[in-house]
Amino acid sequence: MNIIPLFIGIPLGAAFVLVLLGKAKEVVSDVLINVVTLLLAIFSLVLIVFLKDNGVFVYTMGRWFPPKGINLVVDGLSLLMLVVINWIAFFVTLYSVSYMKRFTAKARFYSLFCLMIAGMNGVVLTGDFFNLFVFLEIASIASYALVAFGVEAEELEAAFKYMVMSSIASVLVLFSIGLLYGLTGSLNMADIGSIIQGKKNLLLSFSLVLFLAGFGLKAAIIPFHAWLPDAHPSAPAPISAMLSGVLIKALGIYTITRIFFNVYGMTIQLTWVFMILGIISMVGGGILALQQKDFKRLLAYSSISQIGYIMLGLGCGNYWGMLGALFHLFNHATFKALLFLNSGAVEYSTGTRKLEEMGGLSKVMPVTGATSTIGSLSISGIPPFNGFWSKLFIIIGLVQAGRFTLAILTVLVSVLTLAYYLKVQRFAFFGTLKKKWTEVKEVPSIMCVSMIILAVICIGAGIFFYPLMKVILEPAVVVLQEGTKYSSLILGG
Amino acid sequence: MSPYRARKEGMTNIVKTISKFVVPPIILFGIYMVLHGHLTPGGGFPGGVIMASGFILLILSFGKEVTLKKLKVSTASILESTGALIFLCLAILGIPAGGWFFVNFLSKGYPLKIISAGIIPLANIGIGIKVMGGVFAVFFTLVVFRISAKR
Amino acid sequence: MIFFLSFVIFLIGLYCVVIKKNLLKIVMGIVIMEYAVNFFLVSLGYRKDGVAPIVTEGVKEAKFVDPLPQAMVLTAIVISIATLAFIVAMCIRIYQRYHTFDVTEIRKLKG
Amino acid sequence: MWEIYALAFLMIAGSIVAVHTRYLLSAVISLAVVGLSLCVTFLYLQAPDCAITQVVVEVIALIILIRAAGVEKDLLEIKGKREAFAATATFIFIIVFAIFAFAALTHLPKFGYPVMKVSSEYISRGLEETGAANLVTSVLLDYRAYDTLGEATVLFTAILGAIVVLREIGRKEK
Repeated sequence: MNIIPLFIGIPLGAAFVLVLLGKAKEVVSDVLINVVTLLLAIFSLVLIVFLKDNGVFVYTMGRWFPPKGINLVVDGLSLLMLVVINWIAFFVTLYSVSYMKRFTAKARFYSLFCLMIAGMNGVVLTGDFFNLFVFLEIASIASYALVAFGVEAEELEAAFKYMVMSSIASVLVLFSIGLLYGLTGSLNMADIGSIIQGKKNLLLSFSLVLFLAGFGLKAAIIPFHAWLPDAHPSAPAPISAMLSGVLIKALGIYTITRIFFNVYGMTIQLTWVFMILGIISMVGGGILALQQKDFKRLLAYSSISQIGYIMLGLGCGNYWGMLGALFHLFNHATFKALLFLNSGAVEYSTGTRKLEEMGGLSKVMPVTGATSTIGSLSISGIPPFNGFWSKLFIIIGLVQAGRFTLAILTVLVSVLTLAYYLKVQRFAFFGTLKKKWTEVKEVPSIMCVSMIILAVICIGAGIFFYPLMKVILEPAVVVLQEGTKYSSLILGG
Repeated sequence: MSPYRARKEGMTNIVKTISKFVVPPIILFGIYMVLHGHLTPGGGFPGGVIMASGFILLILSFGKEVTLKKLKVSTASILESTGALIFLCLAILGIPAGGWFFVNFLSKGYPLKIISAGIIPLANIGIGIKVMGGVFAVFFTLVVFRISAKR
Repeated sequence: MIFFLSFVIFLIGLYCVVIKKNLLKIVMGIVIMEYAVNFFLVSLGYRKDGVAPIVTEGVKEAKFVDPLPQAMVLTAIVISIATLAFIVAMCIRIYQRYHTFDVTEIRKLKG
Repeated sequence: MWEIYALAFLMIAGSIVAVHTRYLLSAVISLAVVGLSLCVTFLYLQAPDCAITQVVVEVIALIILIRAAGVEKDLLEIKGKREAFAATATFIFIIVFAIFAFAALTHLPKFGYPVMKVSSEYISRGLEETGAANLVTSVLLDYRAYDTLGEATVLFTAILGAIVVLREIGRKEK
């Protein structure tokens, strides 16, 4: 399976080459980056076909078998993340061909973007703790630089806040890895999993707390969320889409899931922790989002709320809950990326992000208006869009686990979500067109194309949710259900 | 008087004279450290930083104009990318040569000699070039920015 | 005991990051935390009466200390200097925009 | 052995000074004291590679930090309003955290007797398998070379990021 290391090799190579191309014409770097992301996206689909028969692939780096060397693991969960990361990245690069014309140093932007993709792919693929840390840092540092890309005062401030929080998170994670190494003498996830299986001492719970704090900071679960509402709106729109849609899931949710389910093994107490964090994020994010007047800030708070849904679903611990959580992860990546791209399109044409200043924009910007309506409806869980099914699955999971109050709360938060997205629609796209916006034009067609494709995915995933579920979601759920059998699977095969 | 020393930019004559003698050995020591990374403590990263710190000493003592004649920032930036590409190519060459990413595909040679350990010295050279270029470029950018911010 | 001492340094760094109001002090807090972690990792690999893990002509069967944490620390040091360079670049840029290092005055964002 | 303890206490003292001193430049210099004592500690812990890297990095970091501190004309620290409540809360949180941590850290193997599950293989077979006499290099560039690729990329990313952040104009004029 020699295509697995290419998920890291290609974007890294492209990043190094793009810096060399800094002086060349813009078209060259535009074409190069789109080819690279398209290639990665196609590779991720190829992997689905290969993985269908095998279940799990292990790739050892440099022929040193674990625990001696580093291994890359592709199983259902990694594959789901790979598909999400690389496809969203492709749409975002397509969009930024036009959008980033407003900024200087486009080639360097693409280079940083490639590094971020490489970092996320590395995090998702690796089977080794220290390697996880290294790629975590690549993705994080690239994202700090991308948040500050416009170098205006607010962007720098937001990026600094993000950077300080995230650096603390990285140090906590490294400390925890050190603790595990001291205890077991190994760095491989599967190996550590087999050593600590069944053991219980204070040291392990301490390292667990450090991991939860560290990755929780990266995922912006509510007690650790302070950086997100500043950082995500300040970034250029394609980056906001990438950060909110993919990065917090690849660095936060995926790592938490992998470590808690597959290395430590879930216990009753841990499911409670997941649920409590999930509820706080879900309700808190929703309430805070309702008060926002800035389009992108509202979307950022809504991301916190939706991350809460995912955590809650994972905390159910049964088939439907986990399926709903993973499906919601997929869906949130598509519609949140779509909505951020919409907000970017509005900003591109009108130059404002304040909801009160907009109005009636769907008359002059029909594509943006229509796609944002689709995005809003699907994030609030209206059938037949995809958000409905994932929320339904989470609610079924909660009911099966016997938590009726939580199920009702979830429905209520869903109504809340609908409320604040209706607010967006009413203020920005419907209503009377203000005089100063009559001259506004629709954004360039290449930006429209990527928004339209994302909107089509939102509808398509809603209608054809069953084949989607069978092909890429069920293998991922199986990985979670296997739990700590992970280590014997990896070390044995 | 040499033309470099006559300039007003930079520090005093004492510093300039001493750094004129010290900079070449520093860079040479950096190269030594890169090449002997697989035998003695050290390696690509510290060696590269030492080489870069030779140039940083030039910036601090002679000012930026003189240093730019020795090493341009664009050259440093190209060096950085090239070094990184060398390392990545060594990694990818492992696939055709040995079947896996990052296989040490060259012969191991006699231990404890300078030409031994397969791709490790080559990788060290790549890292050394990369780190030198990178550290120099970032330091230069920081210095130049500070001056223009005062304006 | 050594582990406790390294953890104390870690906590001092954490305190500095959380309490201090100066951008550069926050940066220094992060640097102190990274020092503490590096110290902790290397001390994890120390063996009593061990020697550095370098094979020379004379000693081939010596009692070497653990090389893996040292390799980890080398990587971690490089990452910390990289982060430091970037973070200082941000600080200088913020200073240029706001003309202060005071966190309480750098408040253009609401909420 | 006692040297390591002495250096550890020196590092604690240095970091407390760095946190509490009013002058930014003295804070930077005390930070350098911490870093250089860490370097000497690495030597006592039989880690010459780390010591070399630490010392070169420390010098560069010192120069960079002094540059940053030199931007401000008067190097005094800004005296923010004392938020007594926040300080107390943080302090209590840190103490609770510390007690928990100290209880947890006793479960680690004793200092000087590591587990060395994987490393014993590196030590016994490293020279013949990789050909590098320096075992740290053999781990760094052969057994775990992929990490080093990541490390080089982190450096590349940070430098690129610094150059991007420091460019003069971010947005083109409309």
